[in-house]
Amino acid sequence: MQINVLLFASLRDAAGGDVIEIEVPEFATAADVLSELKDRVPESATLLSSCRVALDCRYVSNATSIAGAKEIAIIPPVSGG
Amino acid sequence: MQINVLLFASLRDAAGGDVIEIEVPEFATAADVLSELKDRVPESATLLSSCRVALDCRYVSNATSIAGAKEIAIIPPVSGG
Amino acid sequence: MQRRLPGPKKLQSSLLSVAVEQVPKFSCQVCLVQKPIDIAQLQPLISDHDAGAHGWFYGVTRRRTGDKITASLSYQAHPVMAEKELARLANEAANRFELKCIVIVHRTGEVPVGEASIVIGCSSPHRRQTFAALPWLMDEIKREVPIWKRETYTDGSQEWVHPITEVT
Amino acid sequence: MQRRLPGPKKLQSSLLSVAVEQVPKFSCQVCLVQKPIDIAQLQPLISDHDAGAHGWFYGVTRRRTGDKITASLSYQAHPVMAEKELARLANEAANRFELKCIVIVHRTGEVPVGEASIVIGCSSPHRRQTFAALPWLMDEIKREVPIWKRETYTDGSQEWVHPITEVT
Repeated sequence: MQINVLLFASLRDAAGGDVIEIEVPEFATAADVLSELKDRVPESATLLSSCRVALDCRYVSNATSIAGAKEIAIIPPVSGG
Repeated sequence: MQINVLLFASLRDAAGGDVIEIEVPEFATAADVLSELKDRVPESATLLSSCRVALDCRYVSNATSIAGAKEIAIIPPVSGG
Repeated sequence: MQRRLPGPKKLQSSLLSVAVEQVPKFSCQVCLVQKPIDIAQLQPLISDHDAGAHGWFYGVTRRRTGDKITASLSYQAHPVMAEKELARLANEAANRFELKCIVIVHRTGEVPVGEASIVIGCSSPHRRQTFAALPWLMDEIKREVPIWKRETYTDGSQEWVHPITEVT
Repeated sequence: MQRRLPGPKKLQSSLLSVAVEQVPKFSCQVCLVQKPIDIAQLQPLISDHDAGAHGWFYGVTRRRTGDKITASLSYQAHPVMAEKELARLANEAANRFELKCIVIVHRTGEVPVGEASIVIGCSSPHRRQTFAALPWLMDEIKREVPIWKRETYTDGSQEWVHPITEVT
């Protein structure tokens, strides 16, 4: 299925946009999303290994299913403060 | 010899003034000053055991001679901040 | 501008037998802003007659990092999630350190040298609680809140800062 | 109102072989005041382009101490010695924690509930230094600086506070 994924910071710059549409299996997990993004944005593969996934503004583990999520965001290591 | 000693906080209240004139031996130490004050302000004897002496705005040990000091102050346990 | 959060729900539900007036009360307010943080406006937000200790931390854009000279910083956020995470951390700090009030403001967009990107204020009955809460909050914010910093150096180069951490 | 102190003399004399521009520089300002502490006026005193962390602590008259309700506090000082001790501690903190700037203001006389008796601000390149300096300074000030607090409770009773400590 097709899903939209929100991107931030250097990942957004590398992908050239704040959202990317990707194709994932029907029962995809957060790990599947990261894996597909490594293929689509290969120059960010290393960074993606350090990214977390947030579903509807909550961090989830890589094993979590994305089913039912209204918003999927990739959170690179943060540097606020 | 006669010396003037500065008093503060509850010691000042007990002595009824911010300075007290006391008589001490010629080669008196800080300990001698505290000792004489215990006689002169007996209701503060316990507090005086916890007081430090400052000569010219510096804390000194009880064994220090007061000779040459321009100002002698008794510093009860402090509670600023 | 401020987001006023509900009280400590977890505490309330686990202390049902306690009279309502004995449940600890605190005020938590967090927000993101896109202009200079108005510090004077924040002061009254942490006042409480039973709080003898008020502490503030300001994170300010620094000119020098190692050998490099910073011209400016720019912060990008996932704004909704960032405010949610700030609110979660503020509530956790209030519970953990028995704070009376807490306010956290993070600025996004360009933050020139000498200006604050983050301001945290909190108040507590005694100073130990405030002194423990502020470093804890800064550590957590730098680990959990989806906000990113981009350095622009005086040589014109730019880089996003992504401290490499273990994925949880 | 402010007392600007000389640089770190001890460091300078023990580092004579170091070029002058490498000697750490910092700004220390301390004073006693007899009216409300003007916090807005103090903010610029700790600004420094290489200080990414600014921390402030306010000690505020609290309404409740244990079961007693405080109507007001009054502070008495040995003013000359108190400023000397504050300056000594400020300089020691600046050296010990590598601070860029430090300011300490202590109010004397009556300090009503909700108003600050002491304000300490400091700045440093990174936040760890500021977070370490503030609690250290408060502990030292409460031990060393000749200032005394008198509680006036709502029942009209008054007492000087003299925490019993070992005599050094």
